[in-house]
Amino acid sequence: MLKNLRRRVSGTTIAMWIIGFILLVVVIVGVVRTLMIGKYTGADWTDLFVYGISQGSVYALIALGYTMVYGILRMINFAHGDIFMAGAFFGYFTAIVFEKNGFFDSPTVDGKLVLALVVVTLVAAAGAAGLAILLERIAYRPLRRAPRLVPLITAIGASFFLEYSFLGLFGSGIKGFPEIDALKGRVSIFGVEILKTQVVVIVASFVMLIALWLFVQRSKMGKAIQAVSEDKDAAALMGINVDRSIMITFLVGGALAGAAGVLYALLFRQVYFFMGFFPGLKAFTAAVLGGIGNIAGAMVGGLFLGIAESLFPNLVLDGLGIPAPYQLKDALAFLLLVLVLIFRPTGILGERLATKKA
Amino acid sequence: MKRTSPFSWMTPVTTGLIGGVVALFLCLVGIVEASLGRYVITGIVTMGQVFVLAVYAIFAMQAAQKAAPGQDEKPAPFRTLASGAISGLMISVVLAIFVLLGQQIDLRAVFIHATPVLYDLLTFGLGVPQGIFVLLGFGILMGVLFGAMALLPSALRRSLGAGLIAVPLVAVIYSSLFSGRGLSAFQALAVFVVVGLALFLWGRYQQPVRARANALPARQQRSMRLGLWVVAILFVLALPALGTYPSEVLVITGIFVLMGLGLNIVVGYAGLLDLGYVAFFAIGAYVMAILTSPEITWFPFSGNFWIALPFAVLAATLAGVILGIPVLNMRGDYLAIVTLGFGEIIRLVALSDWLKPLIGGSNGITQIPKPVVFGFSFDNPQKLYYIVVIGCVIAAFIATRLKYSRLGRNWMAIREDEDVAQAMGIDLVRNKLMAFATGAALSGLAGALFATKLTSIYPHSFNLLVSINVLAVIIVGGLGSIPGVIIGAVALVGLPELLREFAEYRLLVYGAVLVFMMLKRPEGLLPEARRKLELHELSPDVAE
Amino acid sequence: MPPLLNARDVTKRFGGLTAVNKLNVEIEENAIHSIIGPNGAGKTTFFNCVTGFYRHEEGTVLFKGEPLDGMQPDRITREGIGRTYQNIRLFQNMTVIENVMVGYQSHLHSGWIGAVFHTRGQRDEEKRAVEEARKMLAFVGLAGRGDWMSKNLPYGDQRRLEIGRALATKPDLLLLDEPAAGMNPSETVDLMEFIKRLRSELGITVLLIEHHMQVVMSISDKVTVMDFGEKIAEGTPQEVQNNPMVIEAYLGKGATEYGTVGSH
Amino acid sequence: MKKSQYFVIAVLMIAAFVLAACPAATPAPTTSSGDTAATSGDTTTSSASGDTATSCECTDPKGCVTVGANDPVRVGWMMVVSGADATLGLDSKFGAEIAADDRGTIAGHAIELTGEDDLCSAEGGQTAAQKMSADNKLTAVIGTSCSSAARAAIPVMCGAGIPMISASNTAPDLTADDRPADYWCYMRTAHNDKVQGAAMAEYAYGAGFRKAATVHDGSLYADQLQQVFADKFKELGGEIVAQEAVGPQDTDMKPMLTRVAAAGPDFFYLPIFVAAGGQVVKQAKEVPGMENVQLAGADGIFTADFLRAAGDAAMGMNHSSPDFSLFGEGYPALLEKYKAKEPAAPLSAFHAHAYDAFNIIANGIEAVAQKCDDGSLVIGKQALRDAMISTKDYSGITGTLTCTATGDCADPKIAVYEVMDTNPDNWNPGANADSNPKKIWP
Repeated sequence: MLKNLRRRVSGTTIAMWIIGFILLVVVIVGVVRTLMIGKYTGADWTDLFVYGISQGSVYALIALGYTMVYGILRMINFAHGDIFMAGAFFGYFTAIVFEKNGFFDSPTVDGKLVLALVVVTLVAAAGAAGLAILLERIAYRPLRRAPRLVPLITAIGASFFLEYSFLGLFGSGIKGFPEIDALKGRVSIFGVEILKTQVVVIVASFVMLIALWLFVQRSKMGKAIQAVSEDKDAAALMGINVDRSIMITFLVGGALAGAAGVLYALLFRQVYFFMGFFPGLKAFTAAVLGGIGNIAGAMVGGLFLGIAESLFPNLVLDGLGIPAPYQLKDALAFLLLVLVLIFRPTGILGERLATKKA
Repeated sequence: MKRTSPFSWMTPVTTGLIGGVVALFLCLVGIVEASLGRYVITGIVTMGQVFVLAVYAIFAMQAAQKAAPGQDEKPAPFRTLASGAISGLMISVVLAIFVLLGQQIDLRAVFIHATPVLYDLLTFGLGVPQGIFVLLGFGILMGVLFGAMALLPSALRRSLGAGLIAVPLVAVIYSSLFSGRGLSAFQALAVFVVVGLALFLWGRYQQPVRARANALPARQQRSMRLGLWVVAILFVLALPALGTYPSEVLVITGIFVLMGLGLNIVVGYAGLLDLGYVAFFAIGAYVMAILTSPEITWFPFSGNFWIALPFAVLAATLAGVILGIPVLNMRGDYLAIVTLGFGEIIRLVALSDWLKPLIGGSNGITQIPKPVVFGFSFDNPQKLYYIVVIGCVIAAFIATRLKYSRLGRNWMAIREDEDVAQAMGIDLVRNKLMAFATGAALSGLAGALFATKLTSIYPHSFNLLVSINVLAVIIVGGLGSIPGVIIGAVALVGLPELLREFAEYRLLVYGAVLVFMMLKRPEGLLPEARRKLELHELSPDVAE
Repeated sequence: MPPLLNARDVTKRFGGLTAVNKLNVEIEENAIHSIIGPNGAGKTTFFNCVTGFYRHEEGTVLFKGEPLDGMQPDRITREGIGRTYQNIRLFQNMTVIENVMVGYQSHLHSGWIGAVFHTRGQRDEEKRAVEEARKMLAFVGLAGRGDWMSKNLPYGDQRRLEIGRALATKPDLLLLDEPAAGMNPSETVDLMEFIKRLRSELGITVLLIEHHMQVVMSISDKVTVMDFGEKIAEGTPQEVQNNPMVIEAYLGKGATEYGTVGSH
Repeated sequence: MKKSQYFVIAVLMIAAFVLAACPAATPAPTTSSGDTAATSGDTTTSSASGDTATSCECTDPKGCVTVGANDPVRVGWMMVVSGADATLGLDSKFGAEIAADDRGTIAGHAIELTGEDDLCSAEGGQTAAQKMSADNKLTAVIGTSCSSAARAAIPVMCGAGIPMISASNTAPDLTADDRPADYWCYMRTAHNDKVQGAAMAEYAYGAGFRKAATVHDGSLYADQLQQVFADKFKELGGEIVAQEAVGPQDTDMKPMLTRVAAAGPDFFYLPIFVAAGGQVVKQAKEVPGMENVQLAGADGIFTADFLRAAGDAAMGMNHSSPDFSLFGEGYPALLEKYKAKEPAAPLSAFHAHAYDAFNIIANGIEAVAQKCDDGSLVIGKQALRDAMISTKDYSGITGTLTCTATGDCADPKIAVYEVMDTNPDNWNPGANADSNPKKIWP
């Protein structure tokens, strides 16, 4: 019996499970001890949770671009975070025009404000989408058939290029996104006090996610994109224009990233050339966490990551007696990623890729 | 190069417009203005002007070449020259529009480099109406001039072009390496003539020389090859004579070669995309620091470099195994993101307040001693270079031996088709772990050398960029190829160090070069022989 | 004597689809056993269950009397089961001889140290491996092609190489997935001879998936017929040919589907 | 085709080396280096005052820099101008450039600024130093930007005898009394963390705060500053209830702030930079329990730009900073010129420190340079360093500067300011007693 077991389960698998188990125990001990100390009130935890959701919904928007491009080209588009940054810049320059003309002055939400925000978002989305398409056309399309790592390096190169172009063009300083008086303070929803900007960000994100979902599932173009993701050659045989589908993918992904840039700027009010790098990385993590290639997965992964970053350092590390836990929030996020992938190797919702196995 | 599609006058116009946008971009990004102070030829031409000229040259020549008839057709000098002129004019038009716009509205609110200095440069210091006309005329002139190059026979054209490119390049490397300024007019001319002539002669006599060498008896060929090897080795050993700064660059390049060789085993041989390679580099460096720095008092043992070295390598290897086990069951890009995560975890933990009492947190670990052998201290880059070279030789030896062994074949099989490899009885995790651990060991070695070179280490030195750089090195060099790693490291680590002139723009140029290189030579600079075959068959369109 | 391979009630489902349903197959030692059936009948899925690439939900596969269920594919290969693929899967960018040597690798033992220091044991072993691989290439008729890049081989030779690579693992049971696909009549005749030689010269038991009826009927000792994941008939070629259920499953289909490459 | 490309590269490299190997071919005859001169420099003719000297032999134990008759005086900068910390280095770099423009000439020679990126890292600092130390025409260097880069760069620069003066290094060990011997050539115009951190602690305790919390961003600067503050505050009798840390690129600070709030401080010290600092201040107003905690930053965020990043939330916040009321009259003009280079307002006070650093170098050169008959200058390396480090009561932009024996040159007067107006356009510290932000201590 034991001999059979040994033949069946390799040593490394056992080691993997042991590592996973130890990590899990550490996490649980941390959580239990934190809760036993009881330093934080229920309201604190709720707040942390809401902070996580708003951060996570931005991650989700960026992650969608990653996941769509990955789904269709099997390529990690490293420059996607910088498309997001570009969107924030376009949004910023539009927003200061509105600010100068008094669109943001009213103390309550009015038509002018909504109009301005919508225009700002649209400009950012259009600009970012344009840039994404340009990138695809110049840097990625000629490499469609090259080995997998080549486009990855191109994407990394493009990422540097974009970051430092923006540094050169617009300067190194941090641009403060205009403050909108009507969005200051908190509002109570279901008895939970939430910042107004967070409400805007969360609602806008969900609207866009649903729109994307409908686009991919219902529209003809969306179905074509799905077909190309499944099998480029077969799709081409079915009369689908592959180049066009890929272009649309970049367009949609870029537009979402651009919009995310505006939401991010709204939430954190800072725009600068390096702002895309880390959120981009996080978004990619979120995409993998949720199951790469899977649109719903990107949403879930983004939210999960946002919440984990906001909640877990306090919840896990505090109890373990680790000082300054928020310094380690990224480490913890990646640790969770490892844990999730050990127990669920294809992400929370599973990947949606055409596996070309025998 | 030949175009079969019929000629259209729109082609030079669009080419010129694209060129104009590129020129405008270079101006607005600030690189032109910033290098106005850098003389290529002292007192005559600055780097900033060279940038603008280069745009005219490249796009005018391209336009002219597109207009040039094919080999079998009648030459059409007018069409060629006119195309060049049109494209040159278009570049000027774009710049002129920008200048005129700049007079009307304050572009600086958005573009910080839209300064009066720039307008002055573009209008030749003549102010708006006159300067614009001069600019347009200049464009036509440049267009005709560079367009004319398309009319020259190709061998001559290539030599001329190489000579022209050589002047600024040599000037930059020269001034950077030896902290001089630009070349003198005479030197510039000399460089131009020498490079142009050399290339011309090479093109002419390459075949006969080679034929003669091949016709030699086998024995003489062998001794010739041996002689070349001896020369190469002597060359490598003599390099530090260039001075401390070039040696410093060589040491850095060497450390990247070492890491590249290691990562090449992981990515190039076994096909495992590892984006967190810096983790082992960090572990090697930190173990070296902990074992040797007198600053660390909690550790009961404080030895010298040579005692610490094996422990640093061992620790990195061990970390490779421990980190490898949970992740190596994952496929493809899951592996990429998880390893990336590990790299970040190591850095963040090293930085954390949590371990600060042990390894210094943001304060790092300082006072790491230099290696000493019998009282001889390797205390400057010129000496340290030799230790790094020995490390690289050992690494290259290990990599070559492994490549042509059972293990190497297994890795290649895994890279080619994981499922089938498994069906051939290959224990995937075990074999992958071997690759991972070997790579980690070499990275740990590089880290230990890095720590002793710097004498102080900080968590910030071990960021994601290092992993990305190493990956770029091996891919630009040619995945799986050992000479490729060296060329890649020289191209992506060594040269950028030399081109520090561009300071603020280094990463901008780096990014552009990565993209350009991948588009032009996706198989890398010096690809593994079989990979080259594979790629060119796969996509003839990217091959030259 | 117990059968070499004994599959009992093997069931494999993909979501709602049952690809293999309570399949029972016994393969006698030294037999040439064929599985036939229309495309999508679950033949290759069954292969994948036997070789460990899929985990069947129910049932058990006994090899030499021991269960294989849940074992990793590499482990199963080392137990003595080799296979080829329906759509040839060579290591395309490795040379012909390297392909075979990869097959042979589980019979080599030198590791990292041996490779780096070229120990005596390692050198002898490598020499042996090259010799064995040469022998194997000669056996499958690829002598002298060792240094070709395997993707540059003509189609028929690629099939041979794939079989050679599987043989290099020294299997007791060889699973061939449509070896005759894409071959012309004379190549097919060669193949039949070759399969017989596998048994007579190497003593290997062969399990075959094939659409080419001439091959199946002339070399098989026993034929299992599958349709919709179930076994619908089994017996000698004659028995099967006359079975009305088989005729029903095949009528009008068999010939047209010949040569199409399905995938999962 | 491929082969020829390698060939071209090879030819280029060789051409560069050949040019290097025969420096005699270069027209400039002024390549004589101090090192060789120093070893054979046993001549006795030396003059104490450079101005009247007619003899130009180098007698300096560390060698000399010779500036040709028509050559400019070369001064270097070593700052981070790329990557995430680029803003820090560019700020100082602009300061140095403006100082050079304002000065126009040094000892009658034009000024040439050359620079290297220190990448804000040890390896970047070392490479930059190796490169700059090989430049035998370089008189002195302003830099580095980051203390980690400094630790790797200083031994190299000192080995070459080139004085270094930093505008933004703040780590105490760089100018500590027991600093390594090979730090001899190093000094700084930025404030030692020991001075600034302690000043803030004294102010906070004096103002009645007893429970303080701190945060740093993992940078050497912030980490040391908050530690000095915490130690001093405890020494005075206060309590440190939390010491937190974030990443410099983090944006969502609310979770961290929730933690701080739970510890119940009445004073929160955040000596971090603009991006993260802006987020912390802005979000502190949004986290329950933090609304009434007194926030305080250091000179890393004492800029108008910070008001843009933090918005109205910055109201009432305290800052420690060099005392602007002691700033030289030239500061408004400096700001004007700064805006011509970078339209956004300065990111910190480091440009002013760099301005002073440049002038300390320039003054030092003018004091020690020997003018030769042919119009060239000979500058002794040790002499220049000694002249710089003996700077006394120099009235610079950032106050009255006097260097200590270990190279701390900053005016040690630290003031604490309070933000009275969050409009960045009204940011005008030290203009008069009531200008915003308002000086409240000492």
